[in-house]
Amino acid sequence: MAETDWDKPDETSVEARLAAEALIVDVEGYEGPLDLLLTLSRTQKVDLRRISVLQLAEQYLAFVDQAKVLRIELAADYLVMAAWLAYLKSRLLLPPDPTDAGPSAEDLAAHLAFQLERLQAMREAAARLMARDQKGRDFFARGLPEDVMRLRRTVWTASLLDLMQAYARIRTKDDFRPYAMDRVHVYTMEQALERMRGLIGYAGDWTDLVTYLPEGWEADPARRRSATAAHFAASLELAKRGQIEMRQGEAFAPIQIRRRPDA
Amino acid sequence: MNDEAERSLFAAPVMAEQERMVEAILFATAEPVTVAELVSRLPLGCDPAEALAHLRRRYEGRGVRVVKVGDAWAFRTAPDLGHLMQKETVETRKLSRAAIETLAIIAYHQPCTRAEIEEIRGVAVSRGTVDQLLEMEWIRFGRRRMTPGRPITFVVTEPFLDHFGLESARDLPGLKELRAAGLLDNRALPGGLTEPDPDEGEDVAGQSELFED
Amino acid sequence: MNDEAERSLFAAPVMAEQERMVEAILFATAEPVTVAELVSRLPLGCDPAEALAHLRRRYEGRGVRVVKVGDAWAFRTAPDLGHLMQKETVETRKLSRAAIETLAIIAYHQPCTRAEIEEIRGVAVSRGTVDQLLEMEWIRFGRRRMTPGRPITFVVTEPFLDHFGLESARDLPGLKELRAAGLLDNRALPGGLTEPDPDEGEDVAGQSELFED
Repeated sequence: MAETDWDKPDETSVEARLAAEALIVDVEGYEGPLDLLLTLSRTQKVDLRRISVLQLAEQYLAFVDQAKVLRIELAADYLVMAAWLAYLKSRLLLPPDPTDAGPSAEDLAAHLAFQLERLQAMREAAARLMARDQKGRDFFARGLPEDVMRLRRTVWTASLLDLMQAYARIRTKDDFRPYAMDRVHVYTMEQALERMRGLIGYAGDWTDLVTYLPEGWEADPARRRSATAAHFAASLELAKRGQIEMRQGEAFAPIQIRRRPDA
Repeated sequence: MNDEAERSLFAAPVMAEQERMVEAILFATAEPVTVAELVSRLPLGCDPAEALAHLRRRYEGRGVRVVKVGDAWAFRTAPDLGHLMQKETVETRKLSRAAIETLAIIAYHQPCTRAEIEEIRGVAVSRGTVDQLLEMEWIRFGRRRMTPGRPITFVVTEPFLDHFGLESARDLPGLKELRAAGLLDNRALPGGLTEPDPDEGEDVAGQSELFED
Repeated sequence: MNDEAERSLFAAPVMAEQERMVEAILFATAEPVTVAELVSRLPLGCDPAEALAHLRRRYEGRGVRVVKVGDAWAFRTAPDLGHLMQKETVETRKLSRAAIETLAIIAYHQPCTRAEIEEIRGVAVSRGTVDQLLEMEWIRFGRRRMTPGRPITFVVTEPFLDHFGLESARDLPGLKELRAAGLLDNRALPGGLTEPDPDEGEDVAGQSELFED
């Protein structure tokens, strides 16, 4: 067991100890369990296709044990891999169970070997790719490009139908009376402002806003609504200018205004 | 053989190689390169001036040339191929409503003054609109009116007829036909408006002017 | 003489002239130019593909070369002259080992999902790694896989090919050998034990898609 090895250094060669230490020290440097397994497999010094997965599983489990002894926090995926390898190891060691319908231990081992070989192949491919001549380092593009001038030309178009419709539109437009607002029953804010400006000088005390409505605008509901809105807007304007003050006791209560004492 | 190999270890590269080097440097550098700079970048003992002369000859008559820019050298497109460095994109756009209405009035009422167009459209005609139609060569100036101010008139052109597939402006459908074609409400025309028909327009003189040239 | 002048009014320019034109266009830009773009910029009736073949031969062994990048063509300096260009050398951001491996996996397995990259590397792919490669425009999103979850795939780009001097992704070093060795197969874990792989069982489709675009 790894523990024993660790406790009795005399029993292990210095070389093996150094190797083990290197692994432990580098634990953060591995990019996951597969990366670690690939590194461990190198110690077998054989073609990855002929690697002993059983031996590899033992190496990995020993590594995990050592990490535990050293209280190195191992990420969950390392432990998952350890559990899986322990399972694989037991399957590889036991005679195959004829009633087991699942994949054989040999299949699982072969797949692990494939994964390692594929990772190794991708690492080599990456290295070969990076070793290629690279633009901006080994070969270069034109340093002084002459830009293509882009000319934009607009072609205007219209169809005969457009033309005829346009003409028809012009010749018939007099048939339509443009929409105009009926202004007879509208009291504008400008009018109200003009009117209130003349009256406000007399409003030393709080006065109901409705009393400002002009004659002939109180009775008809439409006219009353328009005049009230205009006077209210005009009051706001005057209040903004600091000429009057406004108040309202509660919602829907009459609105009262008065001249500002200092205005 | 051995001699030569040995010599090349110490001597400058052969001229053909120097030429390649100058070619690559001129190509890749972001600004024109002086001979002094070439000297500093080529291996010791090179003669960039001579390499440049060779390179220059090599590119004579090619699509790009080695040209002198101040006291430096650069590759430039051959002047006769400058047109290849332009890329024209054509964008097709519909005429604005103002332009199409102005055009329609000119087509139906030609020869037609600006004042007449404005009267019919009920709004001022912007200079830009008329200029655009003139530039497109869909309208052109006609004769001046023999009225006070001698205003200039506008008429439609041959390209206009081509574009709209008309043999003459007389082929433009009249209001009756527009109505029959459903382009107009079947509503009585407001009083006073004459049924416009390019053929029987009041301006007989104008019509006769139409295809004069 | 007269005959020729007349002919040239109607026919495409002679091949030597077409070659000059392609030369000028390729020389003018730092980006690879597609044959389609050449067709659109050359006079009607030109054959840029043939002109390119002539041009490529003409520049063989010169200081600059005509190289193919995907469907496009560009002039690039000869790689053996890189040492003259220290001034032009651009310091590229050093890629992490994870980024280099991820890039290689995408290049060799494209189109390739994130899950496949993670399966091959045996670790999660960080977002930053993919983002960096996307930002460098060395990879881009490919089609979605028609598998549950419709995962997005990654493929390498033309700038990637340009950077590594590859004509196409087929020219990746060792691609044939890797494929022959079965190392590019998306082989599933027997029995589907452990390590769930959403793309499992879909490897055949994935491989057939390879290098499609």
